[in-house]
Amino acid sequence: MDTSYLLIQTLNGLQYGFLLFLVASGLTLIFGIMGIINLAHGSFFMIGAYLCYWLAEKTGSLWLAILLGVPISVLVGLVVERFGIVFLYKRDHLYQVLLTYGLILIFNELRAILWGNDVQSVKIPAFLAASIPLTETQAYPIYRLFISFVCLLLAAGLYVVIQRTKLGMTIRAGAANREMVQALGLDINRLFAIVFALGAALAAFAGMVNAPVSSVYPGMGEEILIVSFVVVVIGGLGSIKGAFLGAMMIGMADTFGSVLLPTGSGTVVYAVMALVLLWRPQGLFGRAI
Amino acid sequence: MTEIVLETRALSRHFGALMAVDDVSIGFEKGEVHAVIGPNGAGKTTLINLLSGELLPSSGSIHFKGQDITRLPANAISHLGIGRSYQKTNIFPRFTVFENCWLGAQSRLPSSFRFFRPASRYDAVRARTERALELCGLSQRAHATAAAMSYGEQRQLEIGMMLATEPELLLLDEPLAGMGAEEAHKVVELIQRLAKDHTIILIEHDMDAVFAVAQRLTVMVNGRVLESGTVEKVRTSKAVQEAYLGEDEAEGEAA
Amino acid sequence: MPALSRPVIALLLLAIAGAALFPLTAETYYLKLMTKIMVLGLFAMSLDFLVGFAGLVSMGHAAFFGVAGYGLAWFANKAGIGALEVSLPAALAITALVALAIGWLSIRTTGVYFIMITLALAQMLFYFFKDQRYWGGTDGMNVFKKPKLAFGDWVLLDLSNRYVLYYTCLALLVLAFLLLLTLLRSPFGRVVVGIKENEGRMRALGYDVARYKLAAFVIAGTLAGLAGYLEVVRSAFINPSHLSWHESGTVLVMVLLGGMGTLWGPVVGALALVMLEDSISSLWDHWLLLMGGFVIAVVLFLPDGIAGLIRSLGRRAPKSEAADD
Amino acid sequence: MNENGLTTTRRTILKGAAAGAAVSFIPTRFAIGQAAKLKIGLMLPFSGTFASPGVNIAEAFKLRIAENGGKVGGRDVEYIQVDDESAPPKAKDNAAKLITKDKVDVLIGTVHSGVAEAMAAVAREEGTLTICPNAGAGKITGEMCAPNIFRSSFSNWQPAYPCGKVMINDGLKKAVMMSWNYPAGHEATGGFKENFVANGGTVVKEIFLDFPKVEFQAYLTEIASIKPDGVFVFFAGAGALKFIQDYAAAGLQGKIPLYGSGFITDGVLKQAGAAADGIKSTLHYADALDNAMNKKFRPAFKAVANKDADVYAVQGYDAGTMLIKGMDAVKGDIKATKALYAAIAGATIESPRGNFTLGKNHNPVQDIYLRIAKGGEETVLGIAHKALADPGKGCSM
Repeated sequence: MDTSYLLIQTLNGLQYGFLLFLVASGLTLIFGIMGIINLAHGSFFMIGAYLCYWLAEKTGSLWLAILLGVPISVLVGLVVERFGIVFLYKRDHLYQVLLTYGLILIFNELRAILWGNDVQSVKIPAFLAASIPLTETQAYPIYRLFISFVCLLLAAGLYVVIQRTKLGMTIRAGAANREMVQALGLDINRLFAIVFALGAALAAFAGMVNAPVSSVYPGMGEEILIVSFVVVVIGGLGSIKGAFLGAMMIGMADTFGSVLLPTGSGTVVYAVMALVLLWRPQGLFGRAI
Repeated sequence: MTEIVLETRALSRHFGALMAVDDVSIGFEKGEVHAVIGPNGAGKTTLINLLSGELLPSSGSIHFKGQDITRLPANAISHLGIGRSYQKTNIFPRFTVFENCWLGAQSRLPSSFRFFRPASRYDAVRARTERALELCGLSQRAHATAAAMSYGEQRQLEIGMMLATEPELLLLDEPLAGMGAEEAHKVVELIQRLAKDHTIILIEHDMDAVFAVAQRLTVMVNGRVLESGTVEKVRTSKAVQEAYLGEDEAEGEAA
Repeated sequence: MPALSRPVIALLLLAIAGAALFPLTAETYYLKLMTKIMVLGLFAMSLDFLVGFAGLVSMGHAAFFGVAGYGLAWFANKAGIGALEVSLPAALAITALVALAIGWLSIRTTGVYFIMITLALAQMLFYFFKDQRYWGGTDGMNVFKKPKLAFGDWVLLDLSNRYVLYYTCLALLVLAFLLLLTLLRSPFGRVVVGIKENEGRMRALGYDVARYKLAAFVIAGTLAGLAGYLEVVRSAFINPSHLSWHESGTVLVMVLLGGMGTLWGPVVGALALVMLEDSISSLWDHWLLLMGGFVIAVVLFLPDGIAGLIRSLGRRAPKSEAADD
Repeated sequence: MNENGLTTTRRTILKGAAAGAAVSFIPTRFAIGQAAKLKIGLMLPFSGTFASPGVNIAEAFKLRIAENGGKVGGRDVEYIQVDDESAPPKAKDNAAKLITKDKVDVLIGTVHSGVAEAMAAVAREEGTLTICPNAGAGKITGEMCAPNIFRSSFSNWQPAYPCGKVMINDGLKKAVMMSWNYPAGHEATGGFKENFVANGGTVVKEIFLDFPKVEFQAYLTEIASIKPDGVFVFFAGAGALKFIQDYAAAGLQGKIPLYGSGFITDGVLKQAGAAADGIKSTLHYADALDNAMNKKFRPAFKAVANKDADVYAVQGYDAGTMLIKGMDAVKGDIKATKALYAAIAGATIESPRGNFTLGKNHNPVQDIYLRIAKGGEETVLGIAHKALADPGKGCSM
């Protein structure tokens, strides 16, 4: 395990962690503020990736694809909230799990109808396509650094929005006590719609920015969904800080787990989760239930 | 001097900066009705939650018949013979009155891990349930669904469920809260009947009821004990008048 | 307690009689289809005991279904033991242990955490079987040797015969129903249902709530194991995807579609879902779109499930008077 | 939705099963010799991760039958399709539905090995003629081989085996092998290793990662530090595409030659583009094969399915040929099983991949081509192994 090998693994772990944070932050926000478990959150990641492939194909540029893709995914988020999630606010978690489970089936088939079932790829823009040579045979792709950088930027932006802006304050208040926010006369429906659309757009953006690396294929949504659940549970439901820490932990655990334990590394992530919950059943930053 | 059955020593509980209960040491005499009074937010309900094991104290200890029960969970404390009722009605809404009390009665079985014999065949539990219904005056309403009953009847059920566990010591958290005069009178009578063979710790705002049943009084303000002792002693105590009747009357003694 | 009103009891007896006579008229395909429905019905009923009565919404119930299935596969393929009286109790015992472990870890949490931790722990088992070549990896295992109950050479139950299997499944389904009914009417059942209604008060009344929840979890898990065992006998095949969260999701749909908190409802849910899937899956390549829409429609418009529907139609009959004393 | 708004009568739901039984009572038309339609069951994935190969196989199979005037052994054809969703838990029931409910005469399927093995088990029990158009699991023509089970594709061992000799011929003695930790991965790398070691090569490292994980970064770094002469991999679909891109991004392209079973580039070559340059792979087909059948097949397939033909389409097409050869020999009488099976087993199949015959275990004995990828295109360098047969380990036929 020489140093450059260690450096590459750490960078890989960070990059996977940042990606997970984008998806998990939306998931934990939607639960924290709206009390909704959204099994279909992984589908937004898939929709983002497919939008990026389709728009990049049409416009020939990744940037345009992302620029157009994000507003579309915000729209998709709003539509799903207004026509599906809105029925769930007063229903208990069993009904939420089942309704969003139905949504997964619908999203998978819509993808098959709109974009088919083939594996697609998205070109990495030329100036980011190179790799930084670390040793004679080891190099680290610049685009992966770009993803980490963009995700970090977004995480910081999210932090600022949540901590510094008026919207952020209402979001934090909503997470703490939804009834009180409603009692104070704030338009709770607008807040829910914004939060859900924000969550959906974050997951979709993660799908878009990662598409050139992960390529675009059926079933990619469900893979990241389960891991994002683990991240949210570890971090503590409703806590952005928790989601960030959880994402980093799982990013590292999965990367180093698959190196040290090639076969059976699938269980490492869940073992980490089981340990955290043994120590703190409500997660690192979750409110005691 | 009757025997101290339940005792707290320097009991404290804080939520972050708020000192809900601060260094409280009280001895509750066996067979007496000991009322704990004080303004809202004085820490009365927190004290009850500490005594019943629903909350763990930040410091200090609780002793029942000489045994340290500070760390015991609520279900273990219930088995020691300490029953409690709740300020906010805390019943089984979709069950019938009978089923509500049944669960209290059944908890006295050595263990409820009985899988095959139908519950209805446990006559001892049935008897205990019927006695509890008798005591709290809900025998005629046995098959009514709890949620469909009046607020007063639900308060009676609160007490009935607790009595079904045949406790030795009762922790009553504002049993008269929200009750009309006539219903309150019935409950006061019930408390007087229970006082004959139970030790009772009563939290209540209705001073008439307190003076009608209590032998001892403790006044709590901001988590601390202002005054504790016989009803007479507390009534005449300067500190209490000062706290309750405001500054002007007790001007002379300002420290 | 599961209010079994008179009309519902009549319907159930009618259904059991119908199911008993069914093999005389049915073709092999429908005989096997009904066997599958009864196995899935048992699986859904075990989940209803957890979700509908104990209030524990588990999203990993398929883990036990799969573990018992792999247990039978091990006995049949690796140990070469075909004796039912050995492989069944052993498979159920292993499943109970797994349920105890997963239950112990999950019961410490409540609500959403419980849903997610059961989902994650079941996924852990899914990866275990998927990644081990010993268990056949992603291809799973065909199980050709079907268990027999025999004393000496007198074969009591030969499960390779489809009629014997059909009636065994029917008998076990009815027995499981009666078992759960008895449990729910026992002191233990009273506590479990009480915990769902108001956990805090049950603790104050002196019940060690965690131990009862864990016991309910293990009972439900073991029954799911019985269903998993029968599934592998029926289909002679076990695969990691039997433990995937899709299976846990599908069985949850059956419970809701059938009607929570009724025990017999989810069996009807299993029947309805299997018949629906059987009919629409060949209608259109994108039939899953219809299934997704159907699941959402059930959640929104039929929260009490088919059982709720039947009971409300039967409301004209005398209100359920199966009270307790 | 109150209850009187609903028209469902109380009994219908519970009596669904009995009603279901009635449906099956339609008296099956008395099969008069050849006049009745031949019922062909297509059990393929039309949804899920393997939907693309599934659709290609179905389209190519129907194309072949259509080219034969829509007749097989002189009988008209009726297709019954089931979407197996590549979901193993449903495999047995889907197969049983086709065989016992729809009473198909022939079963064509499927892509996913787990589903195919379950399907083959049912077909073996029921004795239905079955042609597997893809799943390469050795068992299907190994321990589970049966007179009525044929395969028109390959065994995982088959395309990979010749690659061992190819690397030796390129003067590469030390190789690293990598694939997913699942049966197909072990069978393919096993085939390569058998040939590579037999010809004096040594496998310095075997890497297996969990299926379908695609975080290759960690392992590519390890390969870079080992600096082997060459790397052999077995990946397919999205995993293959990502591996090619990561291999290039990690700076290994051009430094350490990459070899693979044909699925590393098949179906993902255009998407991979320059990143795939230099990859040598061995497979029983190549898009650029220049033979008459291939030249006729590719445009015909494109016209029907408006997408380019690939190895899956060829395998579906050849399954059609095998069925036609067999049924023509017995003039459409599906009951004459001995003669039918013998006809298929003995036939020479003219295929876009070149002619092939069937081995004792009913798995194709076929040429394996050596191909190289260059600028999104694939050129055929020659035949890596002439008429290679699958050993059919465990098959006692």
